[in-house]
Parts: sequence; structure tokens; C-alpha cells
Amino acid sequence: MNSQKAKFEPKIVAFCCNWCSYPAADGAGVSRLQYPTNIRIIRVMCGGRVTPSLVLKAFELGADGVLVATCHFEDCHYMFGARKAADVHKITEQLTEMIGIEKDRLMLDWISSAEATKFAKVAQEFTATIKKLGPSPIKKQMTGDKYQITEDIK
Amino acid sequence: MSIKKAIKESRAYLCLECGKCTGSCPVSRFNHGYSPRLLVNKAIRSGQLELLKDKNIWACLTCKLCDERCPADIDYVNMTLAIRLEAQKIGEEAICSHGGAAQSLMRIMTTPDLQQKRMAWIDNDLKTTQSGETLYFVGCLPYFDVLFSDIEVNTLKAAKASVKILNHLGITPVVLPQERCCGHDLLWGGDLENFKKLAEHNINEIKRSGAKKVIFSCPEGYRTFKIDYPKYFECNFEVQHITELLAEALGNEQLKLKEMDKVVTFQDPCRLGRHLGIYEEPRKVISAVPELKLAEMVRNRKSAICCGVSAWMNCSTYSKSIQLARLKEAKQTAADMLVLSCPKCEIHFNCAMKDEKVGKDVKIETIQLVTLIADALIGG
Amino acid sequence: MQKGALVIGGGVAGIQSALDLAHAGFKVYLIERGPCLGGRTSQIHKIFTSMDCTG
Amino acid sequence: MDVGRHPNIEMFTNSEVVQVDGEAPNFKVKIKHKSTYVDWDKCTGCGECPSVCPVKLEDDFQLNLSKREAIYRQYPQAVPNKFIIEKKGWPPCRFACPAGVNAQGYVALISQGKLQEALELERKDNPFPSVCGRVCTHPCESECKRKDVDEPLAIAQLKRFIADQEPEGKEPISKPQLTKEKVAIIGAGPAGLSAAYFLTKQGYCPTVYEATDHPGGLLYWAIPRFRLPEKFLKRDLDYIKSWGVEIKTGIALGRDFGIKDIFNQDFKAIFLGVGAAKEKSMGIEGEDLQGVEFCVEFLKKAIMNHKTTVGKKVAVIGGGNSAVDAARTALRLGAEEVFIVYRRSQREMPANEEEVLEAEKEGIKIHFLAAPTKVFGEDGKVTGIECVKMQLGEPDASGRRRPVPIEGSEFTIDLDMVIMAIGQAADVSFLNKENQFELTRWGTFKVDPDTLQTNIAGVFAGGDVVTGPATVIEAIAAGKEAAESMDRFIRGVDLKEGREKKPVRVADEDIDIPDGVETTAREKMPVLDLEKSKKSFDEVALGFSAEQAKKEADRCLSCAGCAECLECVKACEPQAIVHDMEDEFIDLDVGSIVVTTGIDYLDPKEASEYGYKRFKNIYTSFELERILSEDGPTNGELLLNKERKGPIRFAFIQCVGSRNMRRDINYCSRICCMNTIKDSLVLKEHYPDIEITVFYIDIRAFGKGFEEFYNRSIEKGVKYIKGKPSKVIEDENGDLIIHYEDDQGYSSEMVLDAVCLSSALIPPKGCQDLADVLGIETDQDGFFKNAEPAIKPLESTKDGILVCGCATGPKDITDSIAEASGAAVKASLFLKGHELEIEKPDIEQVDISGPPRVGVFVCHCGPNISRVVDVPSVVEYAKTLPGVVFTEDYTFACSETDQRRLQERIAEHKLNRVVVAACTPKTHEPSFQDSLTMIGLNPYLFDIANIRNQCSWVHQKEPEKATAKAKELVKMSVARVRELKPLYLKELSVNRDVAIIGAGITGLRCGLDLLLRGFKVKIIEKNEAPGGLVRNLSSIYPSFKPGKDIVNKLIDEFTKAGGEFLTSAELVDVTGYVGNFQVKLSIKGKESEFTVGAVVLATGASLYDPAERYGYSRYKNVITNMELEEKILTGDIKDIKSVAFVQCVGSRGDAGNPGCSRYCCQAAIKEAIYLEEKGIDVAILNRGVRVYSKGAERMYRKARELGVLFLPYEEEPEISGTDMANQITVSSVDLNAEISVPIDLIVLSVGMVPAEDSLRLSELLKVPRGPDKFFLERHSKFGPVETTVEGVFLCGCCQFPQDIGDSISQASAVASKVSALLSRDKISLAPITSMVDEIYCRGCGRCAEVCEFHAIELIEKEKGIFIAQVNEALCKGCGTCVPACPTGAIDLKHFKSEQIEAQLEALFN
Repeated sequence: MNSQKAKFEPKIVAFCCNWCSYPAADGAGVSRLQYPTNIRIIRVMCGGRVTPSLVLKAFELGADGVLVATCHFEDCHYMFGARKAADVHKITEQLTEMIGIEKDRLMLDWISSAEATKFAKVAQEFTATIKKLGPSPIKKQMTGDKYQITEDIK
Repeated sequence: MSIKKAIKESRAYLCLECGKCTGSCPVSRFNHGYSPRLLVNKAIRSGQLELLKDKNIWACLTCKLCDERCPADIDYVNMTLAIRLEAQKIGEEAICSHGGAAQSLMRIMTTPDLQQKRMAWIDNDLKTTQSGETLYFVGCLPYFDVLFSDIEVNTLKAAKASVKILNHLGITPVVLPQERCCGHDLLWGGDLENFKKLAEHNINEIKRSGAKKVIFSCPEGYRTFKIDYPKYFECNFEVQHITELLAEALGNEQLKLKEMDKVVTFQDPCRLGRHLGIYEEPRKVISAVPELKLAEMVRNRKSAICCGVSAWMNCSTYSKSIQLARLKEAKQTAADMLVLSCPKCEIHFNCAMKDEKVGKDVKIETIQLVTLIADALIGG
Repeated sequence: MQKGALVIGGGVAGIQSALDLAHAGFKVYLIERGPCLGGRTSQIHKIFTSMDCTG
Repeated sequence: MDVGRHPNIEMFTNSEVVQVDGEAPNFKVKIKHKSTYVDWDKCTGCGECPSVCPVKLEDDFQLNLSKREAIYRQYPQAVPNKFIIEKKGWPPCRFACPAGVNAQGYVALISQGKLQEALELERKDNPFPSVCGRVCTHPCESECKRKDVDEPLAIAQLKRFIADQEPEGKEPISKPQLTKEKVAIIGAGPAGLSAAYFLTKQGYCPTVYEATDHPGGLLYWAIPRFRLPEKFLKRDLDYIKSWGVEIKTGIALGRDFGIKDIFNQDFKAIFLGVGAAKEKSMGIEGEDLQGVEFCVEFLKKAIMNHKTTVGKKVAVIGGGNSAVDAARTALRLGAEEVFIVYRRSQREMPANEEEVLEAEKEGIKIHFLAAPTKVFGEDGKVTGIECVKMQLGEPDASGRRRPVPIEGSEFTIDLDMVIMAIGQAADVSFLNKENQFELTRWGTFKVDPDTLQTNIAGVFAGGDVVTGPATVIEAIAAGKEAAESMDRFIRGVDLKEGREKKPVRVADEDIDIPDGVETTAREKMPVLDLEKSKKSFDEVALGFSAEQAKKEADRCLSCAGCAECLECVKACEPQAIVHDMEDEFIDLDVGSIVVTTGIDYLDPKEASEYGYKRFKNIYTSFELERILSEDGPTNGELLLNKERKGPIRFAFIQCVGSRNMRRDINYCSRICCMNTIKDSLVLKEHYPDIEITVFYIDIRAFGKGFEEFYNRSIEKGVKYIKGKPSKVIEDENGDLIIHYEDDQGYSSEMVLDAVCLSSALIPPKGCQDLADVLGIETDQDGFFKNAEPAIKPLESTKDGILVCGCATGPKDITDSIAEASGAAVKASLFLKGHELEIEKPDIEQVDISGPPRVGVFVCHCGPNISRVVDVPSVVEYAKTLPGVVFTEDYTFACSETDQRRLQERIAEHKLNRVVVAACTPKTHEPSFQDSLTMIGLNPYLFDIANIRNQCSWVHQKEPEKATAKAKELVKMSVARVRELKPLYLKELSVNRDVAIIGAGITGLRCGLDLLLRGFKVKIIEKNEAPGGLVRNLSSIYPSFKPGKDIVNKLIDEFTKAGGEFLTSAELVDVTGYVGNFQVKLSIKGKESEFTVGAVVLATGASLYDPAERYGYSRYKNVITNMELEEKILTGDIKDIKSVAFVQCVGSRGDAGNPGCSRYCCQAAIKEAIYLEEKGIDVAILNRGVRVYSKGAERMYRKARELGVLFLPYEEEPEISGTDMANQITVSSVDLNAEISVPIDLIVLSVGMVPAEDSLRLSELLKVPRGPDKFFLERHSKFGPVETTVEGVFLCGCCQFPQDIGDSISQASAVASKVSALLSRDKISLAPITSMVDEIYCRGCGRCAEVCEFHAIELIEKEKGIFIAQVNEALCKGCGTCVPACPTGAIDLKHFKSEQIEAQLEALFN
């Protein structure tokens, strides 16, 4: 079983806030800190913008792990954005846990724009935890691709 | 079935263009861009692609008021459902409220070996089992209470009340730990494939638990099990709404109810009323409560007005207007409480009442019928 | 010829006055002895009381 | 740092002001832009060059704690993000070499193991590496700076090493076609061949005529094989020949042809390198006896046949290299005893030192200071010589001391052979017949020293034939110079022009030899064992091994910085490196000058008592700062010896240098206390169990939030000991011992692992010369002087020149930023009428209707992306994505050329969406967006896939996975860009009036500055008269002028400039947004309203009322310091003998202001001086004297001199007395006794507390208040005078208690911000804001509730129907309202839900 798990390459979505964690990821690049390739970063203006539906959509489509990275409370660009992210995250956490997604697959973290090393460390550790957990229990659900129009209709 | 056959089956071609449906449709009253008559017209005459791409097919609340009133007895609601099933195939979909969180949850539930943690609400004085004769279908209440925690709605109270009543009547209902969403919202959203997966799963779970009878507190689940499941799967169990069960049990003497000197009014849920024709049972149950007086709203039973949103789709300013109108009607009955028997009504009405701009003339306390009865049980 | 303002020193104070003058619509010549801007602040890792970074 | 991109700012880094003329507002300024040796237009900052640069230099950015390359960027996020080369001129070794061979260059390349490149570099200046590597006199080694450390580098032997390691038969890489004119070279010696070599390199076809039958000149005929084996000479010759040099042997000029014949065979120029082979004879008796031979002939004979016979006892006369060669050759030919006779001493001996040592090792004896006088012999054969002893007299023309024979010191040596090696002379007799060459008196050609041209045009000469016998390298150099002249001669270019500019040698003080560099001995050259070498002609020196060469090369100190090894030129794809770039001078026309030269820190070396640089682990605060930072030299870790156990013991020593009379740094450096507290917290974070002690005199935590920060460190366990330590020493097991006086007064010690010295902040080097250039004065501390310190803190002593930031004295970032803005507005007063109009060209918009047509452009970013990600396969993949109609890849997408090509592609393929897969949007998105706007495509239909910082750079070890990830990132961007909608900048009209609330000195100053800038100002004051607290101050430090005069002067300046006062006005309401605030006032009941563009809060603070504390309400003679001011004004202090001040009443405690009120210490001292001068005894009871501002320390000192008593106290002093307070007692900790002081008057220095109406104002203007209830600034460091509400500013004590100087600087800072805001007629707002879809909005109001910036309101569209509406001026674009909305009606433009979901869907199927 764990040979399958060793080969298993999780796909992790990371919602990174434009003012703190996204530049931290860039900083990790500038200092060439290596971390696994499983992270896919989506830029949002603020951690508080990430709605429960976005996280659920990510899991529904097959994400093995979702990371929401936003600023520390005191240096948030929008003064209170990080607090909002924490409040919304409480609801998302309850929903994902109730639907049967392991608690550790969803993570909220605080990374300021200078903490490039922290971003790399979080990326490494989160990928490791997800690898340990194995593939997401949710099979991919997406029905037909949205853009081809079936023949008989045309 | 192809779209042409579905339209024919719904008798749309018999349309007299009288417009009575548009006149009675609660959505058209506020959204002047939506007219059931024009849609039927389009279904018969225009090209299929143009029909499927029309955004209005998603605006219908499927509350069946038009079917009630249609002199040509057109089955408008089932036609709309068929069109939606076809439209979803080419990628069309409704504007889902709450960012589509509900839809995502339901589609996630189609995963076979999911390990949900949804039994936390069963506290120890409620007796439930893993297998037995009667099964109580909870529905998505645990998720609703989290998703709508900002409007402090507590739909699980109805589930607790239902189990308490069943226990009171000597029944220890089965509650499935891995119960899935009945699929109602996905079906009416046009996603047939995932609906079938959910249905199949629920049916197998119920078979495995050995239950012969399934009790519902949520009318949408009840209608889906009663009408839609048999269309695709063979179900060897009976289904019943809890109000029907209560109505039957009124006779036997365990069911003694405390006095409640209050005036209430009752909102007929579209699925229970117009879809399944159950109007009297709830009222019988209410009248069984000593001193409890029922003041009917102007538009009740067959012509009750829908709570404004169906299947978490296209919630808009029009839904708000529908809800405010309906709440005003309830206030006009000078009732102390508005009795509901559907979790969706409870959520939508409370959401409408939450915003203080709307002021006093719509604020009314809401309670589920089962909760009312459960609280009133003597020797409970 | 368009006359501008001369700012000598590319540290945090120099940058700030250059920006303010530029935003006010004036030409600014910013002179820095070192190879790039930042002055002492760029060498500082954390700033007191708010402890955020100088990035 | 967006200053880099602002259109109005022209940046000159690496530059200095050298000259300033004229007066304000017309200054003529000359700037010297030092060359960066990199063309910054081409450099893209890709970072390839440092990876190939062999030179390692001290990294001054890391305070020399770590190394960096010669080509460097100070830090990764530097602005401008460009590279620069540190070049200090020619290194000493290269400067000493006659041929200017770049020794440091090829030594550096050897240390990198790049041997072939090293050889190529060497051959640029010297075609004879094998020869010179063996026989050169290496003048470079005598200049090598390593000799000051241990021994000079073995440069010559390293040169030999790279020559020897070259594989056989290697073709020269790029052979120029020999197309130019023919040139003749006479003599195939080093000079001739070198000239030929350099001429072929320029395309000429040289023919070399050699008299003998083998090329090489003396290299072949005179240098013995054991020093220069034929094989290696041949390699150099073959190399030269491989360049197309044709050598004809056996043809002698003069004998076989003449100069005229050469010119007839259309040779365009001739070089005479015939050398100087004629042997000189000594002219002594017996010279012609048999057995006396001349050195060169002897060596030639020996070389031709290794069996030539030689005498048993041989004497060689002479001290040059050929003499030693002759001696060693004689030995190898079988001579039993060989000795050298040299008339001077060992020191003057011209021969190479190591050759002399080898000779002595081989048994050859040397008679110094001896010269032969006679050779005697029997029957024609030599049997001995008579010599005389010499002594050295005065130096002769060559600078060597002339040997003088000592009378009667003759002695004889019997021998059977004598070799005369006293030098050669040039023999050009063969030439002289038909042409008239001018000769020198030594018979050598007379040539022009710079051009080497003889008196006959077109004929050049060089080498021994010009200089007389000299070294090989000088001959090569001559050949090189001659080649340059011949090329110019043939091209008809003036020979001399531009050649006199000699290269500049690096100045000694610029060579920074890192202290603490460990000495390493010079590599020993392995030699053939003695017995074998004596017998044979095999080469003695065997050459370095690779490891030896590397170790030796690593010893190089890189004196000149960049070694010009040109590796970076090869590595630089955009060809941005220009090694011969010149410094340039630029003239500027400026109206005003702002000096912000910042600060340097004292190198505490003089404070030797603390063992800085003598013991390990003793850092200055700045070094600690670098060590604790992740991108620092030790990326955040203290370098303690690993095996120590237990928690780290760390100590800070404050005021090292500061407040120190002896080192005349008589001021407080103001930031070290807070810096130490911060570092202690950072240390606690890194090492939770660390024990920290701070030794201090006064902890000066006077700013906003400073006191809480100080208390936080105390809670975290940092120990504070009042008392400056005496010394720090290191005990035997490496621990540091600190000696100090503890708070009980005992001298004690503490064992420590590391110590940090908070060293003083001093003016940077060059401050004084800048002051002279600008014509402004500096104060006694070396900082720039203010016109009037407290009143005009930003003006210098000269009109039109402003000084701010640390240039006027140490201060923290917040105060520097505030002052900088203030200075900006004052500077702008001199630029009236010179505003720049940035006109907006109207461009025809691209049609973006119809389905999405996406263009995908993938960038290589030089190697940065393409080295890891397979760019072509990403481009192919992009073609398959839906909606993509065009794909292409660029080497540097951000460069001008590629951006222009991008624009053409957009037009060509009618693209309406663009995806660029490259670096991070954070730096490059704006530049791409500008290119799109320029061609009329909406800049928001564009997305960057970050495949560099977040893919190639961080997955370097997994290229295939990185490529797959890059493809997915592109797929996500394409999906997103398909859903993007065009967004347009929203323009808002701006009202240009300003409303200032509060008419204190701050409000007045800000108003006046704005009026001078041409804005209409209204000041709203709730009292009847303007003036605020300062009006009733008796005097203001340090000018001691009464407050009233200063305030009144400001008031009438304000009214004269057209300002409007609205006194006893009460603010009713403020609505609207930036650019359009509606202000509603009620003045004595009458309502009035007006619109302004900006609102300024200058409401000041009120003073703490002690009420019953300290008996204030009970005793009449207990007053506050404000009341004292009145008493002084009215002169009501006559009958007072003694006064006691009590500090921190209502500050730093539970009541009033939790923090420090900052002004009271200075105010109390000022008043104390005034009273003492009136003969009144004064005592100041204090909890640490916090005088921090400019000149305050001197004032504190003056107070102590006048006898003011400073009594520290912990618990509240009690005041006793019947109806009048007559005694105050305080328990003094040091003397652990009660001290009671008889007093007539007690003055309570009351702290500042927030004004009463600040709560109401904060609600009205929606400006938040901090935990200390003062108004909260936007950002404590970078936005001190703005608030989170756009268009509302604040300054003065309403932000935090501060003294007059700081308040006035903040006032001007606000004026600058306001003028920046209102100077444009339109304010354009960022389009990324929320928007509401009215159909789906239920009017539930949850989004308005969530929005912290009050940007969303509910408006009643129709009766009873409410819809949310976003005020785009206030909306910051954070999007936190989106999760609150049930129906998804509100969404954030550019980051809408469907746009993010499109990315998710693209990612997963």
C-alpha cells in the first residue's frame, strides 16, 4: 500500500494573500529555498476573501490539501483582513470536518512578506502531512467539460 | 429522454397562452423579466439551443402554483426540470448562492466511502439504532446549521424533536451515520448523474439497515424519495412524512399534549402541499394541541406562497420581496408564531427577517411543527 | 528648462521626500552614493515596536 | 519601493555631488556618476554573473561578516535591481608588470579551476606564458600586497602552471584573417615575436627575419635548458606561429638586405628587435688569454652541445642572470669548482633570488664586493685572476651604489677558466652604413619613449637594442607598444594621442586586507633532487601540482576588487558588461536641495576596554542586526562554539560612545535603547531559554508604544541593570567576563557567552565635505546645523537647502519619514511654476468584444527559467489550451525589445487576452500592464503565471515536475484570463481646499506651509483664540524665546497668507470621501458647511490633572509645570528658595498616559536651568532622564553643572507639611535610605493625555484610536502622518505626546502629503474594488457590517427595497465582504469567484 502512497503525488491548492504570503513565496524563490512541487499558488487580495465555497470547490474537484496563507494580525495591509480570514475559516473548518475531510488537509497559516524561510518550511511540512494522509477521500466529480457543446444539440 | 419528448409529455403544446400562470407566479410578480407563458412558448417554438441557453429556466421556484392554476393542466414544473437536466449537460447552470458551497457539499457526498462526522447532534436522551424497522431520514440539517450560523438558525432542533416524538411513540428509529443528501437540490439543479449516485447510495444504506419504513421531517426529502427515487431505482420501503405519522397517532392515548394558549399560523411547504397534496395532516396535528388556535393566512393550502428560494439557486432581490410579502401576510394573522414544517422555509424566512432595515412589520417567531409537538408532549 | 529638486541620499528619508515631491508633480533627481537605494533601513531585519520586516 | 518607477524621479545611484553653485531657487549642481561597469539599460538583474566571478571581497552590506563577489547586487530585492562591479584600478602586481599582464585576473581564475580561461587571459598581454613562467624576473611579486601578511604570491610559477597544463596542439580559437598590410620584424627575439603576435591579432601579416637559424633570440641561445627546456620555448613559438606569423631564419638585416629593400617589398612598417648580443669586455690585462670566454658565447656553445669541455676551476665575472646561468652550466659541464665574482653586495645582485639560492645550493660560491683587476696565465692559458675588494659608495645614475675599490685589498684566485658576464651591448654597426639612425651613447637606438619610433618614420625599435640588456618581460612589453604604434602609423593615426593616460594603481588605503586573515606560507616549488640536477640539463623546477596551484591562488587578496578576468562578460547574455566604462559628470538645474545623507555607526575599536574585535562573539548592534536576519551572513543564527551547554548568556551594553564627553560624542543616539529591546525580543524568539541582561544609564523609550514594548521585554525575562560596565575580558575557557557595579553598589562580574555593544550613531564619512560643497554649516557633533533647532527643524543654515532624517542627528524611521515629507513640502516652495504636465495621449482602444483570443508568452528569463523548466514544451502545451490563438517564447520578456515584440504580436493576431509566464507579478505586472495600455488593450485583461520565483527557482532539483507544474500554472492563468473583465481607472474630481482641526502651533505650521503651496486653508478651533498649549509657555528650548512670540508670529503669517480662522467652532459632522469632504460646523449655534479635499487633525492633547495626588489639591505650593510657566511669565517666583520637580506624574503608570509623554524631561530641565540661574536650588525627582532630542544632552549636562540635583525614585515620593507643603521624601534605592528635601515649591511634570473630544472626533471622521486612545496612524513606520481613512491626516500631540520640534516636522510632513494629494486635478482610484450585482442583492446589509473601511452603504432603491452600494473611493479592495454575502451579489473585481473557480477547474481536469 505505501508503495502506492510513496508514488502518490498530492496536488495542494494554496490561497496566498497578495501583500504577505505571496511575496514570501517569491522571497523563497529569490533565496532559492527548495520545496516540493505539489503546491499550486492562487493569488487573492486578502486571506479574508477566501469563502468556504472556494475551499469546498477545491476539495470537490480533487485537491488533496488546501492551504490558506495570510498576514499576521499586526501587519495586515487591510488592518483587519487577517482577523476576518480567521472567522470565515472557523466555518470552513467545521464543514470540511463534518463532510469527512481529515482535519489536517485544511490549514490556515500566518506568513509575513519577510518570512521566506517560513513559507518554504510550511510548504515542505504541509506536503509531507498530506503525503502521509494519502489521496483525498473525494473522487473527482466534475461532469462533462464545460466548453464542448454536445453534438446532437447543435 | 430527449427534450422534445419531455415537452410533449408535459402537455406544453396545449398551452392556450392565457397567461394565468404568469399572473399567479410569485417570481413574475417581482421579476418582470420572467414569464412562465413565454417560456412555454419558447419551449414549443424556438430552437433547442436557444431554450437551453435561456437564463430564465433557472429562475423558476418549481413551487407548482402555475400547475395548480393552469386551465390546460400543463405540467410546467416537470417540463422545467427536464429542460434543466438537458441544459446542465451543455454546461449551463444556475447562479448558486453562497458561492455554490451547498452544491459542492452535495457533490462531495457522492464519494462512496466517505466518513462523515454528522451524528454529534444525537445527545444521549434520544434513542436511535443502526438497524431496525423504522428509519428517520435527517437530511442536510447538520450542514445547514454550520453554513448559516451567521443567521443563528437551528434546523437540527426539528431532527431532535422528530426522534423524541418517535421515541415517545415507542419507536427507536434508525439514523444512518453515513446518510447522504437526498439529492433534491442537485436534481432540480439539473445534475442528474450525481443525483443518481446519491440516491443509489441512500437506498443501499437503507436496505442494509433493514428499515421498512422511512420517516421524513423535511418535505423536499420526502418528495424526492416518494416521486423521484422510484423513477430510477426500485425502493422496497415505505416513506412517510412525520406530520402524517403524527396525524395517524393522534388517536392513541400515549400522545397527550400540554396546553398551549397561543395563536399560530401555518406555512404550507410547496413540496408537502402542492407536490404531494398533504394539507390537512399538519392542521390536524396543530388542532390536537389543547388551546392552540390556528389562524390561517390569506393564501393557504393550495395557494400558499413559496418561501422564495429553491435548491439554493438564484436567490435575489425578488426572493427577498417574495419572503417579505409572505411574512407580512403571516403578521396580518396576528399569530404569535409562524409554524413551519420545512428546514428551507425556516432558513429563508429567518434570513429575510435578519436584516433590521426591514423593520417590525415582518418580525415573527418561527417554529417547526415537530418541535412544537415535541415540546408539548406530556410524559415525554 | 524644467527645474527640479535634488535629493542627496537614497535612504528611507531620501526615498520618502523624493516620492512626496514626485507625487506633488515635480521633477526629482535622487542621488545615492551606494549602488542601490535603501540606506541603513535595508540592513535592518526587524523594526521596533511593530516588528514587521523592512522588505 | 515604487520610487524606482515613478516617472518624475530620475535616480543616480553610485554618484556624489561634487560642485554646487548659485542661490535658491537656481542651483547649478555637478554630479559625478561613478562608473558601474555594467550598462544598466541592458542588465536585467538575472544574477548569472556573480556565479562565475572568481573574486571574493568583503561584503560591506553585511558589515564585512561575510564575503561577496566583485560583481554584485547589494541585496536580492535592491532597487534598482541591477548589478555593479567594484573596481579600484589596477592591482599592484599588474601595475608593476612592464607588459601590464593581468596577474590578479589569471590567479583568480586558477583559484576557480578555470585554467584554460586563465591562459587565454594571460595571452591577451603576453604570448610567452611558458617562457615567462620560468625565467621572468617577476617584478609583480615584489609588489604583491600579500607580503604585508606573510609572503608574496608565486605569480610567475602560477603562470608556468597554466602554460604547462595546456593540452598539446591546441588551435587558437578565433584566428583573424590576415587581410591588412605586410609588416617586417627584424629579430625573432621576445621583442620581435611579441610585436609580430600583437600585429597578427589586428589582422596585419608580419614576416620575421631572424639572423640565426632558430627563432627565440637569447631565450633559445642564452638561457640554459635546465631553466627553460627547448620543448616549452617551442610551445610558445608554435602558439605565436599558429596566429599566422611567418618566421624566416638565416637572413640578417644589413648582411642580406637593407632597410630600403624592405620598404620596396611594400612592407608598411619595420620593427627592429635585434637585441644586444655584443659582449662587453672588461678591458683588463690578460683578457685575451686562452680559457677566457664571453658568457653568451659560452652559453651558446653549451646549449649546442652538452659535451663542451670546461675547466676544473671556473670563475664567472658578473652578477646578472646570465652570470649565474653560466656558472651553473659550467658546473653541469663537469667543472669541479665554480665561483662567481660580483663587485657589489648580494642585495644589488640583479639575478633572480631563487636562481642565486639554487646556485649556492649546487655548491657555487659567490665572492661579493670583489672585482678582477688582472688575469694571469702561463703559455697563453689562464691560470688565475687577481681581484680587489670593493666597498659601496654613492649611488650612480641607475640608483645602485657605485662600487669603489679598497686600496691594497688585492687577492688572487688560481683557476683554469674565466667567463666574462659583465653585460652585453647593442651592436647595430651593420645597419649604420646606408641609413642615419640616431643612436644613444650606449650604441642603442634612440626612440621616442611612448611610441618607440626611431628617427626614421615607419621604423620602430624595442627590446635590448633600445634599452640595453634588460629582462624578457620588458622586451615583450616593448614589442606590444611597438605593435600599437605600427598599427597607428599604418592607419595614419597620430601615434601619441590618448596613450599618455597611464592606468591608475589602486591606492593602498583602498586595499582592505580583512583583519583576522590567517597567514599561510607560500607554496614551495618542487625541485629535482640536488645530485641529479647538478649533473644534468633537465629542468630543475618541476612545476606546481594542481592542488598547490589552487592553494597558492587562493592566497590572493584581490587587491583591485574586480580582476577583469572577463568571465562575467561571457556569462552575460544581454552583453551588459562594459569593463572600460568611464566615470561621467552630469550638470543639473535644481530649485532646492534636500539632504538626507543618513547615519553611520561608530566602530567601537577605540573602546578597547570592551574587547571589540579582540575577543570572539562581541558584536556591535548593527552586526547583531545582520546576524539575526535570515538573509544575513549566518542566516539568523549566533555562531557560538557548538559544544557549550545550557542557556545562552547574552548582554547588551548601552551608550558605547554615546553621551561620552571624552570622545566628544556629546549627544544621545536616541534609537539604541529601543533597538536593544527589539533585539532582545528577537533573541528570545530564536532562543527561548536565553538569559539577557541590559546594562544601561537611562532607558529612553519615549515614543509611541515604546513603553509597552519595554514592559513586554521585562515580562519576557530580560534583566535591566542600571550601570555602565567597566570592561569585558575573555577568560581561559573562552567565556566573556563583564565587570560592572550592581544596583547594590558592589563591583561584580558576570560570565557571558556573547556581548552586544550599542555603539553610537555618528555622521557618515564625507559629511563635512558635502557641507562645504553645499555651503552649509555642520554643528559641533558633525551633523548638519538647523537654522533654528526647535522652530525650524528642517531648514539648513542656507536658504533653499533642507536637511532631514539622520543627517541632522540620530532618529528612528518614523521621525525620519515624517521629517522627509516635511522637507519635501518646503523644497517644493522653491519650484513654483515648474510642475510637470504628464499629458495622456489618447490611444485607439483594441476591440475586445467577441470570444476570448488568448496570447501566451513564455519567458526564459535568461537561464533562470529555461535551466529548469523545458520552455519549448510549455509553449507547445499552451497551444492546446482552449481560447489560445498564439504562443511565443522570449529570452527576457521584461526587456524593452521583447515588450515591443509582444505589442506587435497583440496587434497582429488581434489578441484580446494576454498571459505572460515569467517572474512574479509583484515586480513586473505594472510594466507589462503599461505596455498593454500603450497599444490600447485594457491592462486588466492580463495575468502573469509565476513560473520563476514559485516554480523554476524553488524546484531546481526536479526539472520534469517543475515543467509539469509550469504547464499547469499556465493552464490556470489562461482559464483565469478568459474570465477577466476590462476594468477602467475611476477618476474623481478634487476640491483643493484644506480644513485643519486645531489651531495649536502644529495646526498653524501645517496651515502656513499649505498656504505657501497655494492651497486655501481653513483652521477650525474650538476655543476663542488660536495658540494652543505653546502660547503660554514662558520659553522654548533651546532658543529660550517665549512661546507667545513664536505663536503670534505664526498667526499673523498665517492670516497674511490668506488663511481663515474659524474660532469657537464645533465640528458637527464630516461626510463624503477623499477629494470631497463636506464639513458641517456650528459656530456659537450658527450652522455652516463647506467642502474640502482633505482634513487635518491637529487637535493636540490635554494635560493630566493630578487631582488629589501628591497633595496637589491640598497644598497651594504644589503646582503643575504649566502653572510654573505662568508664574515665570508673571515673575511670581521672587520669594522661592528651593523647588522640587516630580517627573512622570500621569505618565508611564496606571493613570493618564500609559507611555512616556516625551516632552516633560526636557521641559523640566529647561525650567530648572532658568530657576538655578535665578539662584533657586532645584531638585528633579525622576524615573530616568529621557532627554533625546538635538542638543538636549548638552542642556542636561548644563543643568548638572549649575547644581540641579537629579534624584531617581521608584515608589511615589510623599509630600508632607501642614497647610503648605514643605518637605518631600523619597526612598533612594542606591543609598537605601530616605532622602528628604526641604522645598518651598513642588512642580509636578504632568503627562499628556488624549484630548476629551478625541473619541467624538474619531467617530465623526471614522479614524480609529490606538490602545493608548491617541489617534492611530496608518503605519507606525511608513505612514506616520496619514490615517487609514484616505484624505484624513494627523500631526502633533493628538497622535502621541511629543515636543515642539517633532510636532512641527510632522506638521510640514502633513502639508507635503496633502499637497501631493491635491496637486493633481483628478485622483485616479485603483479599479480593484468590490461591486454589487443589484439583481442578486437582498439588501441584508451583512457586507456593510463586515466592511472595516465603511465603504458599503445600503440605499433604498424603491420603497422598502434596499440595495448595497460600494463607495469606490473608500473601498480598499480586500474582498472580505464577499464571504459575508449569502447570494454572491457582491464580488471583488479582478478576483471574482468565477475567475478563481476557473483556475481551480483548470487545475483539476
